[in-house]
Amino acid sequence: MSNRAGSMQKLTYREAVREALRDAMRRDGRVFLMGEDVGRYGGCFAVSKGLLDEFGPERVRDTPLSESGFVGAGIGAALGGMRPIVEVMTVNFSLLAADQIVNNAATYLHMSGGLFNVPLVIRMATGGGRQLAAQHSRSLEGWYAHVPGIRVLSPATVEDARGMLWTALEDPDPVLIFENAGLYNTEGLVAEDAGPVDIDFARVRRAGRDVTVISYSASLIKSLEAAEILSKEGIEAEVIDLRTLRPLDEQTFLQSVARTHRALIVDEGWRSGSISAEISARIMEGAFYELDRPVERLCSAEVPMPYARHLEDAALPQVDKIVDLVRRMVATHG
Amino acid sequence: MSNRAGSMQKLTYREAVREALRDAMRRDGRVFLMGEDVGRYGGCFAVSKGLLDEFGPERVRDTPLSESGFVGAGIGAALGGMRPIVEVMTVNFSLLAADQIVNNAATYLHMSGGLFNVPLVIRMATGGGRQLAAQHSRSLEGWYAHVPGIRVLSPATVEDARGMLWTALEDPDPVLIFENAGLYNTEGLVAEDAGPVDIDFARVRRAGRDVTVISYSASLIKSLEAAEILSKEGIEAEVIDLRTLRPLDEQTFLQSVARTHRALIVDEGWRSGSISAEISARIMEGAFYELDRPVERLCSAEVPMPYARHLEDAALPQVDKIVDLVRRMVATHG
Amino acid sequence: MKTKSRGTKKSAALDRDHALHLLRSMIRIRRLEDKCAELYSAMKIRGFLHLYDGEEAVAVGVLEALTSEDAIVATYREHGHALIRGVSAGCILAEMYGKQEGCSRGRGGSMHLFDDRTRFYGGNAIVGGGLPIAVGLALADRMQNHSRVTCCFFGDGAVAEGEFHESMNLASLWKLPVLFVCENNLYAMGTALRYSESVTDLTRKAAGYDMAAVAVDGMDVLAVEAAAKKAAAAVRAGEGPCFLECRTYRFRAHSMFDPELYRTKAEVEEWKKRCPIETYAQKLESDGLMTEGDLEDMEREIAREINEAVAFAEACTWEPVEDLTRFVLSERRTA
Amino acid sequence: MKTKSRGTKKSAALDRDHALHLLRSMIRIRRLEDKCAELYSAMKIRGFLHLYDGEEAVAVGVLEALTSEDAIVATYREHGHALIRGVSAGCILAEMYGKQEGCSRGRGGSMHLFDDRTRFYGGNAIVGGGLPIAVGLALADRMQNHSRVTCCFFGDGAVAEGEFHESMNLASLWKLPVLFVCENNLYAMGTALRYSESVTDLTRKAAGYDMAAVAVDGMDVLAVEAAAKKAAAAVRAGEGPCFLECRTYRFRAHSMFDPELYRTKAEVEEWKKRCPIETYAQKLESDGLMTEGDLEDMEREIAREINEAVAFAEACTWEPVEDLTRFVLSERRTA
Ligand SMILES: Cc1ncc(C[n+]2csc(CCOP(=O)(O)OP(=O)(O)O)c2C)c(N)n1
Ligand SMILES: Cc1ncc(C[n+]2csc(CCOP(=O)(O)OP(=O)(O)O)c2C)c(N)n1
Ligand SMILES: [Mg+2]
Ligand SMILES: [Mg+2]
Repeated sequence: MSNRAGSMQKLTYREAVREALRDAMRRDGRVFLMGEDVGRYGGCFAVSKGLLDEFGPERVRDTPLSESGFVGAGIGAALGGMRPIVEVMTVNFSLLAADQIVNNAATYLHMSGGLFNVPLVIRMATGGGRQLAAQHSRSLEGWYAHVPGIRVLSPATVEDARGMLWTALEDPDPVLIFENAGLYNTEGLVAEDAGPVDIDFARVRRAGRDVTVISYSASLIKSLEAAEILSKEGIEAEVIDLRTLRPLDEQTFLQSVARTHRALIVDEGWRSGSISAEISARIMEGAFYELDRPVERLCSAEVPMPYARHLEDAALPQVDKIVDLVRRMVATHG
Repeated sequence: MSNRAGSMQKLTYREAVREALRDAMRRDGRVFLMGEDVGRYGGCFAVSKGLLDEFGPERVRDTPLSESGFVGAGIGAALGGMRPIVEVMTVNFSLLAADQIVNNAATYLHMSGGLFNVPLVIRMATGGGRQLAAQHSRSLEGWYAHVPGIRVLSPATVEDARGMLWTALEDPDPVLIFENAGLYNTEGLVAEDAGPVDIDFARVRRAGRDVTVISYSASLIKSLEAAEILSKEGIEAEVIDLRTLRPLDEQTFLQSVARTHRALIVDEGWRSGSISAEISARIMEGAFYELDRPVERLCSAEVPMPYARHLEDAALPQVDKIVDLVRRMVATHG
Repeated sequence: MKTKSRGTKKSAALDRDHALHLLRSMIRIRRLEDKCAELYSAMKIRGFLHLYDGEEAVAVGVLEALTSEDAIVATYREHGHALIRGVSAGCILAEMYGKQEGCSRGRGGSMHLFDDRTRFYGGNAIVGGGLPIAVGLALADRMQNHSRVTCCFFGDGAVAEGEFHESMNLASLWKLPVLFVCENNLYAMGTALRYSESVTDLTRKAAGYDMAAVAVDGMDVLAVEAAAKKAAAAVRAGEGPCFLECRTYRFRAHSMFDPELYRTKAEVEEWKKRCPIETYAQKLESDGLMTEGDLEDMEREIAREINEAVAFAEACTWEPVEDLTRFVLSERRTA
Repeated sequence: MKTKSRGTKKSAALDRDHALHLLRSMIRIRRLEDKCAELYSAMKIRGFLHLYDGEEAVAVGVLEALTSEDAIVATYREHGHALIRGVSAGCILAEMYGKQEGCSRGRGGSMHLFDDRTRFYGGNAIVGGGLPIAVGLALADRMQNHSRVTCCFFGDGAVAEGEFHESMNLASLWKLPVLFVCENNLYAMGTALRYSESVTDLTRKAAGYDMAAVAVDGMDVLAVEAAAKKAAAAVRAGEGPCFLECRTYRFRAHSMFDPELYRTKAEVEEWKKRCPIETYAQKLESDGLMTEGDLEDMEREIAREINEAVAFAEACTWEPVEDLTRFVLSERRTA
């Protein structure tokens, strides 16, 4: 774990990921980054800018547009002794590699009865809110979290953006890291000598007694903002950052619900069959008798994302909607 | 709707699908079937056996192994005025076509602001239980049900296997039909002149007062078996067949839960983030105050499916597990 | 839109008309997109914006080879294709504004222009994603005995995708009327062709599918037009699909976010000397087919068109938020 | 497993040894699979079972070209490859029984044989799914300066998949040490090659990737061995990947469920005349390298091996049901 005594630096989420990548490649000769435009272009979100100069084209490897091919090659390279980090530009294009992720990466260990593990990290950008329309605005991290055999991480904070990659690279199994593109410019303080962070536990990002708001990634930031507003009205929301969507740490949110007796899940994924449904079901199963009222969900509208700003805003969870919903939840009593 | 006065015939689920295909192609010159081995081989599950002789290779079209290519071609053919039925052998291989299904079929209407609809039907076999191991035993229909812009059907009965295709072909939007391979040999009575069936509503397959068992596809058959056993013990389970997984008809199960006050969901999908989670969440949201005790779920174990029979049996929902769980649910009281 | 008979008449007057028509088409695209860039800076247009500067001869030349019955499948770099196909500049701009009078009701934006009247099937933002759809449109035509062509545009980057391979094979295997038009601008975002393809002569790819293939100078509108007409005629005649590679270059960045680290200014300047508009305008002048006054008239007329389009887009309205969930599924349930 | 030096010695004694070794290998596969078919009927083996009858010369010939350091990626029709690579018949059968002493602990079954000791990476049941993995294994070797070869087997049906295209391009672009071995048995389930490929000479596909390619008679083990050795040597020498097409035929149905409606008995009989085992045995006899007695000894020895394997599989144990969720993720958390 990182030495918290060291001095702190301010980084953007983007810089944190870049530092994590640089650090990993310096630390371990087996680590390399591979994906579309990670090298000469500098990364489609400028995340890997500068890394080609430092590590050269073998280790910062531009690929052709062949999502299935290079994700599969990542699996093979991991089997062959390397520690590949495969970047799929965005989760939308990962659908072209879904076969490799679900049919191969997630099954190799099990099908081989434990003989072959796949120490592969796949990073992808996710999320909507930038007016990129239906084919470029999906939040499918919850969807991938349905699949046994992989870990699914979703860093919301700069600290996690910095530390999760390290932990993921130490893991013997495939890890998917979803970076919400809307977070790349957010800033945070991180230790100069930041190390790995745990990827097993959710975290209470804000303590509160009246309601538990469970969220992750960009929606976590909105939830924290909403909590500040609610606090001024005397409503104290406990805000939980799931961090890891698979395997899910249910203890953290179940314990919180046992204290607050109310829960709201905020999720940028579409509602039906989302990770929000799973959390609601887990609360049903693990804290039913603690509930003062039904668990609520605030998710994206069930539409392929529209381009127009006002429609996209309406489709996504927003701070004001969280505030309204919590107000109503606290006002009514079961 | 079909004329129920006509005489009935006994059909297997396989024959019902075949009759539905034959019927559709006779009825409408725009309908054709396309997929791997649908023609000369007779269909990998012998579903389309004989159709090549009747309709010729243009309308019963064998494709190369190119899931993305021929599913996309189905979208194009639908846009171009045809009524294609694309068969993807099994849902496992549909991951290679996930991009076309999710990024194109599901978005065309919306992205084009209503200009272009895609009247495409995609059929796939789904399910485990035949010792086919991790890459051939998935139940991903609930996963696809996460995606707005498509309909997801899951016929459990021979009647639905016969009728849903007709309704799906009349629908202007993409419809995915999941046929559980374990059901192909089941038998049932269907009207000789069977017509379309509704695809909007779930159905109570067995009435009961003590607990609502919500299921679909192969798990429905197991649930009905369990209900018979329980009935001998004086426990009357109401068994609901979801039939359509997207859009979900929640009224039928919410009304049932309002009567029985207990609910169990039986689902062959992996538990986390499955359709079972969505149903639990909907009951939380729509019938919380009706519940005597928490909703339970019986799903597949969260493992890539093992080959060995005893392990696979242990991984899947089974009649005895349903019986046990319902017994416990009825014994304890909230 | 052009009628089929036009190309067969050979009088000098018509030749001049046609010559100027090609120039006008290219300039219309350029000016519309100059305006788009400006409106992007003014934050009237948002999201991704991919401009076609330098590549205009491709869309203009190829579309000359199509009839109004033919179908088109394009990419996210498709403003020019939509415009020349007959979608008004106003509807295109309104779309990028996100207004409901936009050609896709404001739901698609720059990357997803659609038009049913002209069989313009988008506007696809998944690289390679349009190719199988083009195959299917052609299959539908074949099965319905229409003698129509489906023309599919895609970039050099798409050639590496599995969907390219599957689509080329299907189209050739089934002898479908698809005209595959590869807009080879030498880069896929920042990845030069030599870093993405083991064989950079893309016409050699077609041999693996037994498909006719031809490469043409994509900076020369007349050459593109001639090659496309020949290819489309063969496709229409039932000779099977054809692969047309147009060798071109994009003068601007990939999108509005691209710092262009991957190529030199000198390289861009070198290519700009081959600007399809300038070189062609010079040729027309030196061939005596056009005067300086003609060009000025043309620019004035186009400026008016664009200004009117902006005014139209500005005046258009926002779709009510209540309609958010429309067009997820169709409103009528029968196909 | 063979050692690298073997091939270089040329004495007559060794030639005979090697000649008989090839025959023995092919017969071992055949007899093992005859037994599998029998056990399938006896319901000892379940699920899908894809047999390799008629294709034995391919696995045997190609594997002669590999060293124990090389890696192998195969398909669901891989019993022969596993056996010749060095997985014991007992462990293979135990796997198909679903026993925990099986090479994949009974979790994979017939389609998913694995062996870490011999770098046998499966056993992949998604057509085409193994190709990108082979590319990655080769990339890892390249990056770690191992001069090893990754050999990837796949069928003619896989050639139509997008993953074939992407993998061929990546391997050639990056000059990776992959030996692509296409087992062209003319059918993908019931779909004859002419219905799935616009170009049925599959070596022509390789040209589109600038990859060396050669076709060989897959019914002739010596021809396969020679071609594979040449190809593997070039790959090992750093000349980039190579595509080896082995033209063969499967004598049995695709799987145990296939009624074989798509081909005639006469066609199968015609091919059976070219049985790689019988023709080669005859050749050895007429060349005086083998007597009838040799063959009988060999068959007896193999029968014993198979019988012992069955006894082993029968005696193996079931994994406790409590272990169901093991091997979903690794037990140790550090890679
Ligand atoms: C499947 C997929 N992968 C990645 C992207 C991101 N992306 C958008 S455009 C582009 C480059 C495409 O290059 P090319 O096909 O040559 O077309 P051009 O932009 O040069 O016209 C990339 C990588 C995408 N849209 N789709
Ligand atoms: C992606 C995918 N699609 C379909 C299948 C079903 N399937 C299994 S084997 C097979 C035929 C493959 O033919 P080929 O590649 O020639 O290999 P062969 O069986 O002849 O050895 C098919 C279609 C599959 N396993 N994977
Ligand atoms: Mg390009
Ligand atoms: Mg084959």
